[in-house]
Amino acid sequence: MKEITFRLKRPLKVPVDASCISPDILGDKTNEEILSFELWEGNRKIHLSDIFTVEGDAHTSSDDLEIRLVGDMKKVRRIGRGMMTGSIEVKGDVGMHLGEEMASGRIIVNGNAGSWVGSRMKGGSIEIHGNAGDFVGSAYRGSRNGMKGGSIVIEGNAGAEIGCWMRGGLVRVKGKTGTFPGVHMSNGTVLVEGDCEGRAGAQMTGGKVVVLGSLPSILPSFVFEEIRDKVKVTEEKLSGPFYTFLGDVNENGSGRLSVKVSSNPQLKWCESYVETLED
Amino acid sequence: MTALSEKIISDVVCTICGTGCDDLQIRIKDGKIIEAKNACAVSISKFLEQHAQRYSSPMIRRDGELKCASFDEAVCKAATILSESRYPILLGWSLTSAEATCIGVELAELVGGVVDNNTGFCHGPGLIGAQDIGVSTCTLGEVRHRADVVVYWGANPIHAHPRHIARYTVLSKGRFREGRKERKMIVVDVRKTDTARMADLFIQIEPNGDYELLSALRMAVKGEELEQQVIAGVSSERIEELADLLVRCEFGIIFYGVGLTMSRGKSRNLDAALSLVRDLNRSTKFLIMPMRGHFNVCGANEVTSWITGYPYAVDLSRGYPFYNPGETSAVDILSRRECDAALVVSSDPVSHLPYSVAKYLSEIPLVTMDPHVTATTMVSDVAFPTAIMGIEASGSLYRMDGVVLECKKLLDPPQSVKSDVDVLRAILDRVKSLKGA
Amino acid sequence: MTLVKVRLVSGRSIGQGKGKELGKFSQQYFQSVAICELSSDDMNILAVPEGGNVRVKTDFGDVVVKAYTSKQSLPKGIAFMPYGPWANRLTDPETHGSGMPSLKGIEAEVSPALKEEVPTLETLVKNLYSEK
Amino acid sequence: MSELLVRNGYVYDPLNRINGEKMDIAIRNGIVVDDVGSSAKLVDASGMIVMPGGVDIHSHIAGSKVNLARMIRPEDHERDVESRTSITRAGVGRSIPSTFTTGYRYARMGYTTVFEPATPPMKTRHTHEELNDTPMIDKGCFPLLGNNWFVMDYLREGKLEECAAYVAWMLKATKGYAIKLVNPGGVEAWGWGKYLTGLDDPVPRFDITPREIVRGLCKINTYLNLPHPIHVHTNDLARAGNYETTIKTMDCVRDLYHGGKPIIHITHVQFTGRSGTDWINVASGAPEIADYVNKHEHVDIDIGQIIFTDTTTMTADGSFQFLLHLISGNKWANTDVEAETGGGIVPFHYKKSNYVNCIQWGIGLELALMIKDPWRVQMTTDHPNAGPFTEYPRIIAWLMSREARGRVARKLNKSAHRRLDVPGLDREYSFYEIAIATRAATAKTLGLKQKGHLGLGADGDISIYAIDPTTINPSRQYKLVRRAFRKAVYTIKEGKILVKNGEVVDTVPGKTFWVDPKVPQDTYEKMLSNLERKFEDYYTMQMSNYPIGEEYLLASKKIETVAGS
Repeated sequence: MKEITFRLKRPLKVPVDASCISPDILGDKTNEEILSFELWEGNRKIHLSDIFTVEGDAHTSSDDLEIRLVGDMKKVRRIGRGMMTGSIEVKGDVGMHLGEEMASGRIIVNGNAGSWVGSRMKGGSIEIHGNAGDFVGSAYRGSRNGMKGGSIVIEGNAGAEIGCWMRGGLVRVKGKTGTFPGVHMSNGTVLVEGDCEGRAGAQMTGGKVVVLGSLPSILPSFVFEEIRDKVKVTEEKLSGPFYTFLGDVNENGSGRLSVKVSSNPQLKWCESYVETLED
Repeated sequence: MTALSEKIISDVVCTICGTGCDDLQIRIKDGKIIEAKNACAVSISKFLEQHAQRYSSPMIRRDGELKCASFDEAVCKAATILSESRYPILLGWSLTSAEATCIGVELAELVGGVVDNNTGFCHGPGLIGAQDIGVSTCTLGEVRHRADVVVYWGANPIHAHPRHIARYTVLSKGRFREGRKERKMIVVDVRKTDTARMADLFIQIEPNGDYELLSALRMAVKGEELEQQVIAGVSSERIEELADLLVRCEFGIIFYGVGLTMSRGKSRNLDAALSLVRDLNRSTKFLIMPMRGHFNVCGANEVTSWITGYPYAVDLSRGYPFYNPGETSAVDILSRRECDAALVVSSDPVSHLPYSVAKYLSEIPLVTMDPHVTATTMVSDVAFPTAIMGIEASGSLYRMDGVVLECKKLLDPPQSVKSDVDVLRAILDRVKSLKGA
Repeated sequence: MTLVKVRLVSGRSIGQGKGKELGKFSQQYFQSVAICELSSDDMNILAVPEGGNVRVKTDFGDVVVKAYTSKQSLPKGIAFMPYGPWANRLTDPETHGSGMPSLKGIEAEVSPALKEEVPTLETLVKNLYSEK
Repeated sequence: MSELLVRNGYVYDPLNRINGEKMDIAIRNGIVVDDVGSSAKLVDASGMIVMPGGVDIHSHIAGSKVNLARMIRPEDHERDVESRTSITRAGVGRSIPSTFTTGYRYARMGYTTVFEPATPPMKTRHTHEELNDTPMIDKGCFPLLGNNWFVMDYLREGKLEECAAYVAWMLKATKGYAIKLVNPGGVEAWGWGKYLTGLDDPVPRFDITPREIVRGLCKINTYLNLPHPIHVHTNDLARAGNYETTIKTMDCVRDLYHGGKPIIHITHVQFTGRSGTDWINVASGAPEIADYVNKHEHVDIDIGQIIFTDTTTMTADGSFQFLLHLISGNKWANTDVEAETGGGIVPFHYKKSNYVNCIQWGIGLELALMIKDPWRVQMTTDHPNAGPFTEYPRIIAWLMSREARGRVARKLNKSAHRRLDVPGLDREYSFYEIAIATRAATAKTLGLKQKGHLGLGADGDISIYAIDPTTINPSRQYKLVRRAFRKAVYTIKEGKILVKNGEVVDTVPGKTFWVDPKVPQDTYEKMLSNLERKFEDYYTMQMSNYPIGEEYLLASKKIETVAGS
């Protein structure tokens, strides 16, 4: 395993497109070659050397390459785009589209990430030890190909519409999330360990949304199914009990929404339907 | 022309809102408009008072103050600001001609900027919704001829589109509908507005409850039972009653306003509304249309789409069009403080956007074009006075249903004031020569 | 201190539309836009006269405007302000990735401010935007 | 005076019966002439094919429907972008390219003339705004008249001459080129969410049938001496077994033919060439249609060939589009236009694994191969409905090579493969026939006298492809053919070199063709007073704001005709 470290030389203001920062592209390159890679800073083409210093040695195969990034890279977008191997570790915040279309490998961020983390991701893993923006593991406008595989774990909070049009894999948020987790998802799992602002599972056709914290209300297009003791998320069995709902009926969906009973006394009305079932 | 000349120009297109009335009769005496027949109250203000708060010379900020400058100086300064910028934003385009927007998009290409129109903070959510679901829509005459159910959702046309109801919907007379008595009017709003008072059925909804209500309505339309008794402040019986009206109509339409696009859920509210309308087409004819506010915001979408493929929020910084609202939309770019210069054309974002966003706009090099003095022109570095489109300048506009109307020039603009097209072309040419050098 | 909690809705009104066409710095625009409409219940709690000044405050800012009882049957707990520079002192720039800021249904507090002045647009622009 | 000489190419100019002769083509001031001076710019075409610039008769490239498709399909554009250069504008591509990109991509393939085949008259000002922004090509548009209220009212009342005067007014008002019918009567029914079946269902509340509309407009077309016959998208496009309706539509105007040019053009027949009774047993109706066309000279068609790819379907046939949405589950847009027409959009992915799609693929090719007269079967994809126009070279290869077709056929859905005739068809097009199907025949049926050929007086629109017809065997070397037609070595427009080696080197705005028919004054005035009386009842805009001024077109090219002469 060889490491290469990029340190940001100066503060950034306008967006920087850095899809070249990925082990697949930088592997087997000399530092000189790496520093001359082109990227966009706003409407100017610059070289990596204009904003980064490089330490270490990338002169190894991509599989063995670990890229480290240090600095406030909130404006740096598309790091690890389409990456198929190796790993990236970031100390500091990163911008949008981190690990877009990533297929394999690993990205760790010790800081916050912008929106569209792991959009259209196919495999591999992303860990954010901080907060993430909106549309984690999602599709882009007009397309239905959200995240298909792999896992994204957010230690902090995430924004709205995580797992939008998701088709597989796992998005796990340990903190709070905004509205519409799992909107239009067809497969895979969205796990929200903290509170969710609402509208979980909206228009989902399949897959699983699990909320351990509070969820203000259940959409009218979900029908109550039962109270379950445990819910399985990948290999893990989460203990409940959980209210489980089937939906979104409006989309003829067979998705499952599970909400932890103990965090959600306002959903007690469901229990009247349990009795009806037992009658 | 004699000093006391008087003339009447008919079939004038109104340049206020997306309703696109084109039957105004304008009487001009001594170079002034003295009467606007068929015009609504808002329109009369515009046609009769267009001289209020104008300015006639280009201005450049010097030593912290805006001072008069020659047109060439101002063009030179504007071109310099835009071509030196690494990420300029070119914003507005809703109160100008389609021809001006065409030049604006080319300017954005040339300076490597983001071209965005007011759509982002009016009906952008409807476009994003349509990108997921599609949209079943029509021209306004279809409604006039055929509609027996008209829903206004989060829209208050009596105030915002004063002639909409009479020209196109419940009060209009069409080939297959006699008028009010053959149409049902439904209003969904958080307030009992003046529009709601006209309705046969008014549904008062809790603020931000639109998505829930739409989901419930879709359930009811499918004939599914609602488990919850009250949704978004509306009883399930009432929702079923509404669903029944929608399903049983012969031709229905929902006109939605910013009450739906701005409330919580934004594009997902429209996702649900567009889905509802689509579902209804399995059993009847149903359509939906946004109540576009600015008279040519629709045109800005059309022009931007045919040149770049995308209707708004188009980032051309890398030489090709890229679109991702939330990333490339004006409010987001400004609130992340990313752009380093701006051109604002016929728009007043400093008055109309959240404070922190407006404040940033005042901090960066700013070029404005507007017929009137506004909060935005006051904080600009270069300000061009421009002719009022539809009064002092001709050009085409797209009304809310996409029908194009050609505006006439009725009067000459104040001395030395140029049209948006002329100012933009001058800036474009100057940028071209700067880039070529 | 007397205070009511409301959800603030902003939108178009015919007065705002007409005033806009007369000029953003016109008296008509000021009179029809620098206002907050409340339910009669909330007006009674605040005990301010029609057109009396109130302070409206949200997480994003605060502004003094004139209060009126709504003619559009506002339910208690809902306040309405026309679009414009005064309402925009109070709105949330968050777009949730949609491009659209949050302008409707914002939690706000309204309190009487009879002794304070409603800022004119010129004052707002001069005082609140940075010196160039 | 600008002069250009294209030297030593193998020229295919079917309208002048030139079949691969090695010769020079001279152009002076944009027009083909006998000879030019020694200072003329030289273009060396030795060892290459020279053809007139391509002429596309049916391609949805501009207008409200196309633009709505662009707006709602960001996912179509994102992976196919064009950056701004010092010569060209930025844009996006794939199935619904932006306007500038549309012009560049046609030019790169050697096309110089393209017609937008469906413009809602009321929204045609929009169509022209887009055409003005579509450089490189000459163009025109066909206003939709088959569901127009005035037309249906006049025809029901039997007022044929007044209706003709109205059509003349409409063509002039919209700066339109030909009469387009889409699902005649059926789109009006779709205004109520209803469907018509066949040619003889009465249109709700109008008391007229599709047959009467087709016949009426066909008579009017002949009477007005319009350059192009009525351009018909037949009824029943949404139904299996619709080939019968297609044949019936052709046959319903048979008695109106008195020799000469065909009087009806049926478009994208692939879509209305299905036999069978439902979607399960759908089969090709191409043999029956081809047989009819072979026996009747009053009709010509274009094929609307399917390409196996992700594309965007869009037609004025709103009812069909809704059905396609129900079948595919894909997003659906609908745009009805008052008193005139409708429209719909559904993205669609044609797949080789899909039985129906495979049958569709076969129908298009069977039509092209079974209709004997190449002048009456033209190559289109109904862009972007059956596939983007950028895929034309693929179709050219299929037409020229049985092997190329066979390679695709082997991968088709098995039961579709069994039921299609295509795999057994031997016919292979020659370059001469390709030149007919892509230029000469389309220009001829469009009535464009100066297009589609390289005779004296023709526009100097030339495409040059890197194929040596004396050495190549297109049947085997179809990949070379495909590659050559993708990127012209030269595209020359009115004597100006626009494309060199597949890259745009210069741009021109291109002209817009439209037709101005003259009708007898008294009939015209009678029509006009009726129009003035009813206009405000039918439309939500003022009559004076409806017509589009000639100054609105960037470069107007008017064609005048006189009724009855």
